[in-house]
Amino acid sequence: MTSKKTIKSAFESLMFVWGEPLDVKTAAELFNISNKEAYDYFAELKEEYDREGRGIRIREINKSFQLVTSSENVEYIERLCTPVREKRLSQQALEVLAIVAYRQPVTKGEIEAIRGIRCDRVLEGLMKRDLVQEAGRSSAIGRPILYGTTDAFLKHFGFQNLKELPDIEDIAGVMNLEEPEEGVETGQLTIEF
Amino acid sequence: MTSKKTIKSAFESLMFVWGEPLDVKTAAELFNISNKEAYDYFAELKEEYDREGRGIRIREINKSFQLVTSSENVEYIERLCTPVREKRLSQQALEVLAIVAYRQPVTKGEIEAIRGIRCDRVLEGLMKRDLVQEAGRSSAIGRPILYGTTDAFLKHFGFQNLKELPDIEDIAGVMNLEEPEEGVETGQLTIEF
Amino acid sequence: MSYKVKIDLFEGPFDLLVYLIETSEMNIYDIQVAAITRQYMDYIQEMQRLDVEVATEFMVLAAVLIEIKSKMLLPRIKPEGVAGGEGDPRDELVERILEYKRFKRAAALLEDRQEAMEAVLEKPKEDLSPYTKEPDEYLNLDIRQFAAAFHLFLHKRKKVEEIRKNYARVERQRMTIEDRIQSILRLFRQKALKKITFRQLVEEEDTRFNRVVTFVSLLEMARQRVIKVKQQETFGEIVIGIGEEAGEKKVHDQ
Repeated sequence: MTSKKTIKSAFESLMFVWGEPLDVKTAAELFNISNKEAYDYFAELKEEYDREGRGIRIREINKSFQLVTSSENVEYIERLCTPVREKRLSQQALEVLAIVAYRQPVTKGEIEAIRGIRCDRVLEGLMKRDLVQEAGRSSAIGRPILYGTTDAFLKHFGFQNLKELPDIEDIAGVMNLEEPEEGVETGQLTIEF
Repeated sequence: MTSKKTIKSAFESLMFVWGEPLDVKTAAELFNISNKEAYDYFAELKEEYDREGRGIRIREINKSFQLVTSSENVEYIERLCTPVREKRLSQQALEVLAIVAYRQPVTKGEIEAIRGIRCDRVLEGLMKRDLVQEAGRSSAIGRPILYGTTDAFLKHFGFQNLKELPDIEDIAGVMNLEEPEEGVETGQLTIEF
Repeated sequence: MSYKVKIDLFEGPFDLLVYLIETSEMNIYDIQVAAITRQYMDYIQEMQRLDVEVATEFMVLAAVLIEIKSKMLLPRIKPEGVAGGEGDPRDELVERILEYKRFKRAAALLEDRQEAMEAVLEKPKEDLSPYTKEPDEYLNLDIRQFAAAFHLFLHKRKKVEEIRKNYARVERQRMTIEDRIQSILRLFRQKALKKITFRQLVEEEDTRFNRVVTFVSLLEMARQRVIKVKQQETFGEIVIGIGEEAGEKKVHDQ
């Protein structure tokens, strides 16, 4: 027989790793207790979290329980997620921009195939910033839109034309970059093949 | 001026959404409080969670704090689901990592002298897993690269900081050996084979 | 041999040496060099006999052991007036073994910690997008960042090229039988052809996939009597002519 304290502690751990609402019935089965008992433990926990004014709360959704943040703290979370300081173009955006610059004209499908990750929003953002523009249609089936860089892009880097882009093979030398280690995650970059 | 209770509650919310270790400095900036103050709040929270035997705990990794499950509940979690875990390190990786951890900053040559065998590939693997990083250059001839451990190393092994590394200098005791007669220095060795 | 152990059990020459010393229960401060050297050499020979590649590092330590063994045979000379003299030829070896064992022990400690930490689980980051108020992204990129981003991508350039190739192929392969039927009909109409040979049609296509599509399309067209197919002799030229039903088949002009 597992003690109430142990079960309640376990429920916290379970909700934490589960993420999604955790079904009371599932939880009850794990400990071989009745649904009623399991429900009561969850409800007690929820009540404790509320009473103590914790930053993490428990939400009940149709006989399931889930850990969520306290709604009072939304403002702080927003502050954390949106730094006031100037935010730089994300690594993701940089990478898509680089692919467009060197591969242009290029379809979205090709960019996505190269990066293994969808890029609709990133591409949209780059177009909004006038760094990337549509550059006709591919003759491939479906005639997908081709993308290329803009004059603003050239101007930003002080290039006269695209031929001035650093040579692909030379880029490491020119920029004096260290060879990146495979698999190392640099910030938000996720190149997956 | 935000109250202590509010800030602590906010810290819980922030750690929850962030998932990864949350830097004390970042948290302090959000509330315009000193790093020391922020650190103390995190430490208090951590202590509370431990004292109450919660299913969620707070762990410290080099002035960052992160929510994790209580290790006691792993059995229950595994009844619910199979958590995704990092791959364990091989014996040789552990040996090289141990030398880096205790001798840092250390050159590859020094590691190889201790183990009597090359370690390029092992070291590369450890860097890929972000457990070891470059830590400058030695002033010795050829200015070889120095290596040190990362925060991910601390996290992987559950250390708050490097000071928590267990003592290995009293190895003689560990190995049930007689302490050698005086005059034998076990510290610095420079024997070339 | 009394110790048939696999080579890959040992991380290096010191690992092997420590194993041998420990299994023969020798005092580390009084290593019987002759005995241990013999065991070490036996072991290496056994590995070689089994065709296991022996790293040169193992041979280096073998040489060191042999050297110490030979020094042990010489009487130790303590020049008068010089305190201590040359010392025990085994000293350096003992030091190195102790040093190695120290880290072997540290590795074991880390291994235990690693296992213990598997009981501690993190949660993934929440989806932060609801909290990100219109990301105030402002363009502040410099050429280094830009190049770095591209460099990462280049790092896997070969793979990228492969993907690109595959990707292009996938696109081209999307030619369907419907499409091909239309294009064949168009060919007849536009050039006001009466006949065309199978070879001519197929030669237009550059991939095997498209040739197969062409062939299947022709079969389908023949079945629908849109075309007539004639072959004068076995393996001879297949001649395709327009069939009775061709007029009813709608031909879309692009």
